[in-house]
Order: sequence, then structure tokens, then C-alpha cells
Amino acid sequence: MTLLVDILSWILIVGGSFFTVVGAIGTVRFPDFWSRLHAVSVADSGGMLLLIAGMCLQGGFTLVTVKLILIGIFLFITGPTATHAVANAALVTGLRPRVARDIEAVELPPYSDVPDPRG
Amino acid sequence: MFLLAALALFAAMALVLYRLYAGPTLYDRVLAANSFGTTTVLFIGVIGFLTGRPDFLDIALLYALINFVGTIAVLKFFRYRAIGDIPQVPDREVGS
Amino acid sequence: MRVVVTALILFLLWLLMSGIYKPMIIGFGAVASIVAVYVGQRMDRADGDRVALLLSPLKFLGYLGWLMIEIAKSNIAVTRTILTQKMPIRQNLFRVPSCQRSELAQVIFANSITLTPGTITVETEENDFWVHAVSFSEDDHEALADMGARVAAIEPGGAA
Amino acid sequence: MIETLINIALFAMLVFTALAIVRMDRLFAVVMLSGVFSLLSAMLFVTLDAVDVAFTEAAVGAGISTVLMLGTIALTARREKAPSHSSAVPLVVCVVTGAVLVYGTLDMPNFGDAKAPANLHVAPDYLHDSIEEIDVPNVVTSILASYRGYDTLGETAVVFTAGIGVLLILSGLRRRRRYLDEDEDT
Repeated sequence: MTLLVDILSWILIVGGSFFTVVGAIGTVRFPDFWSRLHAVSVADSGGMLLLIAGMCLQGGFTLVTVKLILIGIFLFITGPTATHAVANAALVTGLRPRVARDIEAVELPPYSDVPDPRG
Repeated sequence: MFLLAALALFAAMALVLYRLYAGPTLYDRVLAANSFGTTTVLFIGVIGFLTGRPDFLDIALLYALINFVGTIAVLKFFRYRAIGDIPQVPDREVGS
Repeated sequence: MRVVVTALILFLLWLLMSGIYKPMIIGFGAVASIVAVYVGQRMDRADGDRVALLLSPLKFLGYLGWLMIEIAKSNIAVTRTILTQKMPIRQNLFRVPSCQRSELAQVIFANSITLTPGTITVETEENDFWVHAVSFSEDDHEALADMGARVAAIEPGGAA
Repeated sequence: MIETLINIALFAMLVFTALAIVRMDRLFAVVMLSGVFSLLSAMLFVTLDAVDVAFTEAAVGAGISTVLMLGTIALTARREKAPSHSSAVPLVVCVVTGAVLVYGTLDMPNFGDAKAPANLHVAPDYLHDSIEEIDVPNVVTSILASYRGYDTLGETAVVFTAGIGVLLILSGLRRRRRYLDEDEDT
């Protein structure tokens, strides 16, 4: 039984580590801000969920697991909210996504009340 | 196992730190800082298991909270040029 | 009524976080949660909005399970995009109609879109979301419409 | 062994962040980087088992000081100005002070030395008796909140006053500036 739990948590934690690193690689490799958003969300959703699940299995039925689950739920809700907030702020302040050449770009709402997103 | 996770998180932190330094836009930096915060939360959890004392999760929870509030505060600040109450006439405040 | 419930929830959280059950420390927790609620009441900063949690829990759990599978799938897809030599990026920003009625369901839908890597909700309008995709394909419209229908199904009185 | 590796990696990133803060002239990026700096130092505190310090660092370093610095940027400029005079003298002063401080630490007992004066006098009593006397499981907490309670009370009062003062200055400036703007409009 413990062996099974150990193997499972091994798989989860290795997978979580893999996705975290891949997300970080993506933040470096991707060419512009809008694609980097997606790389970060790989680390934030996949990596985070798998790592927390693996640690929960190692924690067993204790308060540690309860806290881990609390952290997991919190990150599960706030992660996408923060990503959305960043993307929305970028869009509103006039950082336009580059649309692929073969797709006809849709019209965007007229924003850009704040100049110079380069801060 | 947790050593592997710690190493992976270190690699992720270093790469994200590079992005935080390189920029180029402000939003890249906010995104990188947020991602760094998430990595920190996970790292504190992993450290707890690695040293056999998983009692540090309170700090991890606190960091998750502060990280989120901080990200939102930075973005709100950049949107409205003010922290605290949003001014009643945002257009004018933003333009000034 | 609401105050009592808030204090009770805070106290429950205290019990979960502390892990030490001696009378004095539990007493500290009770006093702390009551003081926190009282100060919050005095500050009068709660907006008084009520969020109706009218979701059927069983269906919601089922939806969560389905969402996990979707997250896994799209994680693998984006991982492939990141790791291949020539990153096949095809960015697009498009509208997705949101057919949910309650605000809560709309929030769940928007967050689900953002949670699955590869798609991000950028802007919300009355009945539409602006979604940004990193490697867009024509199937994405259908996939997101399917997800929207699933979220609508967990609302009360939604099409099952 | 593992902890040494972790410490080395964390310190390397800490040094990189500090250098980046010095070199950066976009102040928003500096705020972000200093948030990361405090996260890194808090991780170091966690590896040192100093949970309380990590808590404080989290609340003050990553939370409050970020907000305060943003408020300051709102009142001043967003780009750093080029220095008006050469930085040779300050550099010499910094290097000399640092060298003196490092020289001072050479006499100190090693980290975790059991024969250090701090570990011989009251620390054993605290470690031995705190569970019976104070009945709080964390020894650091019982020292801070009970054995040295007045000390902590004074510190908290100082920090609280400082926070209130900074908030008053920031909000007062902003309000005055808004009044000035309205005067210009009319």
C-alpha cells in the first residue's frame, strides 16, 4: 500500500517538476508577451496541481495535507485570475497581440488610455 | 524525489528571474514576478518535506495570499495610477 | 446571521490551521475570529453583495473531473509547442459567446478557459469573452463552446 | 549537504537580483525585483528554520514595502535620473565599511556553535523550560511573546508608528496634489 502511494507520488512530483521547468523554459523561449502568458499558465496550473497532489499523497491523513489542499484550492482560483488581470491590463493599456498572418484579425475595442506599456 | 522537485523549482526560478530582468514590457515583469511567487510557494512546501518538517506550510499559504494581492495591487496601480480607492473619474486621473 | 456564519468559518479555519487543541489556544482562536469580524463590521467595507452558490455539487464535481482531463490534455499540447525546435505558434484573439446566466457560472467559465493552458480570457463583455490562443486551430471554437455548455449545465435549471 | 547546495543556489540568485536592482533604471522593474529579493531572503530564512522571521519578511518585504514603493513612484518619477556626480567616493565608503564589518565577523563564533556565549547563558533555560512555563509549542514564539514581551511590544509600537507615518505622508501628498490639479482646471 505504502509502495503504491510512493510510486504514485513519485509520478506526480516528477510530472509536476517537468511541467514547472517546461513553463519556465517557455517564458524564456517564447517571442512575445502574449505567448509567454500561456507558458506561465503551464507552470501555474499543471505543475502546481501535480506537485501539490504529490505532496498531499506524501503527507497522508494529517493537517499538513489539509493545508496543502487549502493552498492548492487558493492557487487554483487565484492563478487564472492573476493571469487574466495581467492580460487584461496589457490589453487595456494598448499592448496589442500579434495575430498570425493567415488569420483575419478581429476588431478590438478602442482602449489605450495609458501610453507606453514599457513602464 | 523531493530533491528532484527542488532542483526543478530552482531551474524554473532562475529562468523566470532571467525573464524578470530582461523584460521587455512591464507586463512581462509582472507576469514573471507572479510566476516566481507561485514557485516560491511550491518551493517552501517542498523544502518542508525535504527537511522532514512540513510545518512551514503556513508561510506558503501566507505567500500565496500576498503574491496574489501584490500582483493585483501592481496592476491596479498601473491601470488607475493610485492604490486604495479608485478615483471617481478614472479617465481624468489616468490622463493626468 | 451573516456575521455569525463569518465568525464560525474563520474559527473553523483557525482550528484547521493551528493543530493544537488546548482550551487556552482554542479560546485565543475564538476571541481572534470574533474580534476580526467585529473590526470588519466597524470598518463597514464589505460591499454587501451576495453571491448565490446555486450549483449542484455533484455536477460541479463531475465538471471538475472533466476540467482536470482538459487541463492535462492542453498542458501536453502546450508543452509540445514549447519544446519543439520551431515553435508552431499561431496566435489569435477571438470572441467566445458565454451562454451562462449567473455571474458565478460566467466566472467559472472564464477561469476554466484561463486554467487550460493555451487559451486565456483577456476581456469580458456582456455576452462575450475575448479569448487569446497561442496555437489557434479552427476546432477551438467548438471546444470552447462545448466547455461553455458544460458550465451552463451545472447551473440550476440548466440543460443537463 | 543538500542544505548547503540550496543555500548556495539561493544566495547566487539573491546576488543576481541585487545586481539587477542596481543596474535597472526602470523603477517599476526595481519594485518587482525587490519583491523577488524579499521572497528569496524569506526562502533562506525558511531553510534556516527561522519561521517567524520568514513570516515578517513575507508581510513587510513582499507585501507592505511593495505597496509603499508603488505609492512613492506615483508621487515621483518612473525613471531613474542619471547620477549628477561620480560614484567613486560612495563606492570606496561602501567597500571600506563592508570590509570592516566582515573583519568584525571574523572574531564571532561560528554559525550554530554550541560554545557561543549566546548559546550558553539563557538559551538552554529557554529551550528546557519554555514548554512548562509558557505552554506554547514554538520556542521562538514563546521567547518573543513572553520572555521578551516588552521588547517585542516596543518594536511593534515603533513599526506601527512608522507605518502610520508613511501612510499619512503618502495620502496627504496625494490629496494636496489633487486639490492643486482641480485649482488649475478651474
